[in-house]
Amino acid sequence: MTKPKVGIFGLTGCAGCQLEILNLEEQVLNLLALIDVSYWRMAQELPADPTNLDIAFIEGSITNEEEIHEVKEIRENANLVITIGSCAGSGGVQGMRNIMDNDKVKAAAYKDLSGVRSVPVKGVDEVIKVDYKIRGCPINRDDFVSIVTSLLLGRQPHVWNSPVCNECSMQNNDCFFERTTETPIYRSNICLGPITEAGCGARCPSNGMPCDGCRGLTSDPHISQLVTEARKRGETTEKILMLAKRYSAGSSAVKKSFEEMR
Amino acid sequence: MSEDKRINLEYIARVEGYGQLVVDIENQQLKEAQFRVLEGARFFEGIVSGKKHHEVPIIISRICAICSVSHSVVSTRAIERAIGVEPSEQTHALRKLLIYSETIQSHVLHEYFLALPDYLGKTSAIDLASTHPELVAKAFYGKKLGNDMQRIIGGRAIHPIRNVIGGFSKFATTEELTNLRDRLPQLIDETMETIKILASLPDQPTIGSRRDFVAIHDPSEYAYYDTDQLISGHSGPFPAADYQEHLLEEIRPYSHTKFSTLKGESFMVGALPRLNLNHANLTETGKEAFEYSRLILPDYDTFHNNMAQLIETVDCAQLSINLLDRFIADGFEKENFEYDLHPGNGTAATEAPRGLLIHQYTFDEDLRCSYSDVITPTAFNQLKMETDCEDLVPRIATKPKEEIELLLNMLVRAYDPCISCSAHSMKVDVKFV
Amino acid sequence: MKNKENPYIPFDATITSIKELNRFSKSYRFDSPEIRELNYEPGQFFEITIYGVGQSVIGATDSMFDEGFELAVLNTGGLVSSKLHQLEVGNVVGIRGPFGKPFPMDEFKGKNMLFICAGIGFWPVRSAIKHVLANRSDFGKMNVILGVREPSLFCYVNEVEEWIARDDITVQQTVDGIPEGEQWNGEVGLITVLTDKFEIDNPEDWVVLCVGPPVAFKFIGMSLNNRGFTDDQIYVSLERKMKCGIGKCNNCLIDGRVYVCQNGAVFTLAEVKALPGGLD
Amino acid sequence: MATYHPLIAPVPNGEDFVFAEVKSSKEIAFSFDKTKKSLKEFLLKPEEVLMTASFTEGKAKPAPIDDTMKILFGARPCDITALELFDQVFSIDYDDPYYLSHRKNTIILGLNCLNLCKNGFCGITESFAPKKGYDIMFTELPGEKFLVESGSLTGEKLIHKSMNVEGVKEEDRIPIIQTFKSMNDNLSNEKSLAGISSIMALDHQALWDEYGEKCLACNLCTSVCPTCWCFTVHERIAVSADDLSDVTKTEKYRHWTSCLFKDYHTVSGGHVFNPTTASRLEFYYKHKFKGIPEKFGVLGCVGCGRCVSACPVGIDIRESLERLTNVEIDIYEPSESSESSESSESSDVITELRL
Repeated sequence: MTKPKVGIFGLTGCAGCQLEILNLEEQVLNLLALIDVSYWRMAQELPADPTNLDIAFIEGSITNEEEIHEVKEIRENANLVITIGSCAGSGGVQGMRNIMDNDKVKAAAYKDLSGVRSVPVKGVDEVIKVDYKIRGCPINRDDFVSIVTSLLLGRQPHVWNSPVCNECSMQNNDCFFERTTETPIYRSNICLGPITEAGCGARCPSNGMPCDGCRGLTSDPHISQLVTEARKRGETTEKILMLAKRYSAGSSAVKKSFEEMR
Repeated sequence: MSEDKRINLEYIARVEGYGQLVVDIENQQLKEAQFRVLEGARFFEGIVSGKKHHEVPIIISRICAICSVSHSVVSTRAIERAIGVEPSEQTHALRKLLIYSETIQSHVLHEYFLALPDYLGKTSAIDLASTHPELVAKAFYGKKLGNDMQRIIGGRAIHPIRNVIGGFSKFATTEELTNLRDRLPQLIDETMETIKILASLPDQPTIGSRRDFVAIHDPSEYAYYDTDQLISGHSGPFPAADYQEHLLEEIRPYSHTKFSTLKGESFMVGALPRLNLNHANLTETGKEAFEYSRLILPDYDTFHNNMAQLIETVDCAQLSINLLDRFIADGFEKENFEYDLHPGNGTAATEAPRGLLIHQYTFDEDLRCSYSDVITPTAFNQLKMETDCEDLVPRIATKPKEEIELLLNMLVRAYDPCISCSAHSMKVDVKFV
Repeated sequence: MKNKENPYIPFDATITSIKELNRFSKSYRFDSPEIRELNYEPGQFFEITIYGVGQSVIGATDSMFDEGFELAVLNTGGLVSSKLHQLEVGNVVGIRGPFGKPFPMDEFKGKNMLFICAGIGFWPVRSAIKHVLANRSDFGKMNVILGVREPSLFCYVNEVEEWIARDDITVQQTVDGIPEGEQWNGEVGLITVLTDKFEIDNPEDWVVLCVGPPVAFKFIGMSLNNRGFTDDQIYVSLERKMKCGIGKCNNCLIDGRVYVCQNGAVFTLAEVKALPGGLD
Repeated sequence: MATYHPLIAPVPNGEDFVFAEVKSSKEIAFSFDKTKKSLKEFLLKPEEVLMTASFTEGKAKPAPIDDTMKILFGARPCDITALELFDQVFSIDYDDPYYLSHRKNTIILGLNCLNLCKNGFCGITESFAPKKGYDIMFTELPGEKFLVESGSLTGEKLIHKSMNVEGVKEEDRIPIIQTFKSMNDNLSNEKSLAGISSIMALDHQALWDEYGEKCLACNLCTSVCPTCWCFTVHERIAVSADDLSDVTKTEKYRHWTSCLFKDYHTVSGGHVFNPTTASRLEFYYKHKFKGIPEKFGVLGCVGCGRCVSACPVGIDIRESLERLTNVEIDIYEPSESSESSESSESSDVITELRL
C-alpha cells in the first residue's frame, strides 16, 4: 500500500477540528505510518508541499475573497477533498451573520469597518466540489480515524442515516422534549436531536445539554413537526430556525431544506 | 556592510491559526515590524447579539478551540454576574479544575511540539520524535492527561459541554476522578525533568526589555480563574471591571489594528507575567519547579515564557491533585439552578493558558445579549510582539537572514499566540508578498 | 442453514473470475469448499459480505453446478456494490445463504414457460432459464422476453445468441431507446410492446416468471392479463431491504407481516397484489 | 448462588427508574412505577458485535458472547409477557445465539404489580399475569412479606436455597386475586383487542396522516418498547482513535433501528418503500397488531404505556387503539398515595434472598 499524500488546510474557524486530529495523541505517529502528511501548517514548519495531494482535508469556512481563491487551488491540487467540521461543511457559527443584520453584526464587533473585507460566510462546497464531509463542531477523532482508514482501504465511509435520537435513546438519557417541567436557566427547551444526523454518540444529551445540531440535518429531517412542537412550548418559528441554523447558515442546501419546509 | 532585509514570516508555522510577521530591516535598523492575522474576520460580538443568555457560552467558545475551556468558563461567569446568578463554591472549584486541565494540555502542546523543537534545532515535533522519543512520549502523556481531564470534567476535550450558567449539567464519577488523580504525579515528575533540561541548554536567546505585564490577581492563591482584580508589574492592582479604562485601546497611524496599551505602553500577558506577579502563591510543588528553572524574578525576557509555562504545568498538576482529592472524598452536591434572572451587565477576567482573557456582556429585559466585548490574550500581546522586535532586532541585526528569521520565529512562538482567537477582534489588512 | 450454529456468520469465498456484463455491471464467480457443498435453487438469493464494508443481497444468476457459483452485480454507487466493483480475482468475500423461497420449478413441470426479464431482472431469471434448459424435456414451450434501457446494456449476449440459435426456445428482445452512436435493429419500446402481442393458445398451460423493478410489474401484469394470464400464473421476485436474511430483523417486512426474505422473495403476482404496498 | 452474580435492578434516575447494576439491595427502588425502558436491552443489546474478521482475508469468526450469569430483579408482568414474543422471535426457524445466550444467562425475577401504573393498559392487552417467562415471580404481601412463585427449575432451586419459605396461607392470596380481578373487570371484561388484526387490515389513512403530521420519527417509542426488536446490521473497520495499529480489523455488528426511519425503508439504489411518516406509522401499528399476532400468536403490544410516556409530541397508543377499535381505554393517572408505600421495610425479605 503506497502512502497517500495528505494535506490539512485551515480556513477561518477555531482550529478545533485540526486540534482534534492532534488529540489522537500518540496515535498520531501510527497515523503518520499510514499517510504522508505533506502539508499541515498547524503542525509543520515550511517548506510544505500543497500540490499533487491524494487527500486534502479542509477546516474552516470561507469568509473572504482570498479563501475562495485558496480552496479553488486546493481542489486543483487534490484528488479527494474532504471537509472537516461544520465551518467547512456548512459555514459554522460565524455563518450566522448571513442570516442576521450584517451591518449591525459587523458594527458590534468593530468600531471602524474600513479595513474589514469579508464576503458572506460559505461552506467549502459552495465554491468547489467536496467529496466527503466529516461532520460536527468539532469533529470527533473516532469519526476522523474511521473515515481515514476507510479511504485507505478503498471503502466508502459509513453514514448513519438516522437522527441523534437513535443513539441517544440507546442510553439512559432523559429526553429534553419529554419533560413538561420548567426549563432550567442554563439551556434551551428545544433539542435538535430529531432532525440532526447521528454519529456523535449523542454527545451533548449524554452530558445534560440538548442537541444543538452541529452535525447538520439528517437525510430525512422532520422540520415542520419539530417547529410545531417547539411552538407549543412557546418558541417562535424565527427563533427555532435561528437555532437550527446555528452551524449551517453558510450552506445553500440547508437553506433550501428550510425553505421547502415552509 | 549594510544590507536591507525584508523578512516576511508568512504563516508562522506551529502556532494555532495563521499569522504573519513582517519585519523591515534597513541599514541594520528596524524600520517597521507588523504582526498580522491572515484569518478572516468572524464578528463574534455581532453574532451573539440578540442571543439568549444560555446560547452565548456555546457560541462564544468557538472563538478558539485551544482556549475553548477558558472562553466557556469566563463567558458563563460574566453572564452570571450580568443576570444575577451566583453559583456554588463547588462550581467555582470545578471550573478551576477545568482551567487547570486546559492549561496543562495547552502548555504541554506548546512546549513540546511548538517551542522545544526550536531549542533543540528541530523543525517539528515529528522531527523531534526521531531524536528525542522520550520528550515526545512525555508530551503525549501530558497532553492526553490534560485532554482526558477536560473530557471527564467538561464532557468534551474541545468546546466543553457540562460547564453551564449556574453550574455543571453533569458530574464525573468517582472512578473517573480517581483515574485522573493517579496519573498526575507522573506528569509532575516528567515536567520537572524537562525544566532541568531546558534550564541547562546553553546559548539561549535573550531580549533586553523592561516592558510591563498584566495578570489577574488573588491575594490567597495563584490565580487562573476569575478574580476581581487585575495587577500590573509597574502600577499595582485595579478592579477587573474597569479594564476598559486601564487597558486602553488605541489606533496607531501605521496600522488599522487596535492596540491595547497600559498607560500608552505595550504590555505582556501570559505565563511569564503570571509568574512574575503571583509567584508567591505557587504551590510547594510549583515552588520546587521554580527553583529548578533558575529564573530570577522579575523576569522581563519574553523567551522565558516557555520556562514559565513548564512551571505552571507543574503547579496546575498539583492544584488539580488537591481538588481531585477533595471531590473523590466528598463527592458532588446537586446544583441549585433556581434563580430570578434580571437584566444587567457583567465582566469576568480569567487566565487562558496564553494570558489574560476578558469577557463583558449586557443583557436586556428579554435576557438577550445587547452588548458584548471580548478581549483575547493574543490581542493584548499584539503590540508587545511588535515592540519586542524593536528591542530584539538591534541586537541581532548583523546576523545572517536565516538566523534572524529563526530568532523572530522563536520570539513570536514564545507568546504561544493563538491567532484564531485574535482574528475576531483584530482588523485584518493583508498584504500578500 | 437451519442447523448452522450461528446464522449470522458468513463463510469465505475467493473470487475466481470476473466478467464485465456491461458498463455498469460485472459478474463474479467464486469458489471455496463451502460453495462446492452449496445447494440452492433458482430464485433463491445470497447475502454477500465485503468484510469491513457491508453486506448486500444478490440473487443467484446461474443454475447449480452448471458453471459454478456466480453472482452478477450492478454498481449502484452504494457502499457494497461500488466496493465489489473494485475487487479483483483472488480477493475474499463472505457469503451467507441461500435464503428465501425458490421458484417452484417442480410445480412447473409440463408447463409452457414464459420468462420476462426487465433490466437486471434478467440475472435471477437466468438461473431458472438455465434450469429449464438443463431439464428441457420436463417442460413445454419456452419463451424469453428481454428488455433493457439501451442496446449496450444487454448482458450475457453470447449466451443469449446461443439460445436464439436453438429451435426449442424463442427469444425476443427490446430496448427502451437507442442513444446516439449505438446500433440496434430490433424492437424499440418498453417491454410491454412484446408482452402485448405475445401469442398464446391455452393460457392455463403457461407459467410466467417475471423479474424487474416492482413498478414494471403493474404494467406487465396488466399486459399479461389482457393476453389471458391470471395473476396466480405470474411469478415475480420482490426487492426489499434485507439485513439478516433469516426473518429476524424486520427490515424486509411488507404490510407489517410478510417477510420478503422468508416468505419470498418469489411470490405470485396475485399474492403481491393482495399485499398493501407490495407493488410500491 | 445469587450472591455471586451481578444483580440488575430498578434504581432511581432523575424522575424515572432505570435498570442498572446494583452493589447492594439498598440501592434498589422497590416502589417503582415501572422502568423507563424495558428490560430488552439486557437480552437484545442496543449494539452488539456479531462477528470479527480481517478486511483483506476474511476468516470470520463469531464474536465472543458475554455469557456471565446475571440476575435481573424487578421485571414487571408486561416485560415478562413481552419475553414470550422475543423467545419465539429469536428461536423460530433460526436460533439467534446472542439473544439466546443472554436469555439463558439472565435469571428473571419478576415483581407483580399491585397497582395500575402510569399510562399502562395491560388489562386490555391481557399481559398482567404471565404464566411463564420468569424464574421467580414475587408479589408483595402485607406485613413485609413476599409471595414467591417459581417459573423454572432455576427459580425453584433459588427459592429453596436462598430464602426462608413458609407455607402460603390462602388469605395471603386475597389481595393479589383482588387486584388481578379488578384489572380484569375494569379493563378487559368488555374491552378487548380481539379482532384488532382484522381491523388493522382496513383503511385508516386519515389516522396515519394525522399522526404523520405530528410524529418526529425520533424512535423514542420503539426504543422503550418491550416488543420492538428491529435491528440493522453493518460492517465497520474496528479501528479506534486509541489504537490505529491494525487497520484491517473488521466487525459485523448490529444495533437497534426503527421502522420510523427513512433508512429502514431504503434499498440499494435509493428507492424508499415507505416514504412518508404516515406510512411508517401504519407499518408500525400493522406489525404490532396484525403481523405479530398472525405469526407468533401474541399481540405485539403488552400495554405497558412506555411509548406514551416517551413520545415527545404526545402521540398516545391508547387513543389510536380507541379510534381503531372503538373500545374506550381508561387513562389511569396514579396519585401519590396509590404508589406502593413499603420501600425500606421490604428490603429485609430481599436481604434474605442474598441478592
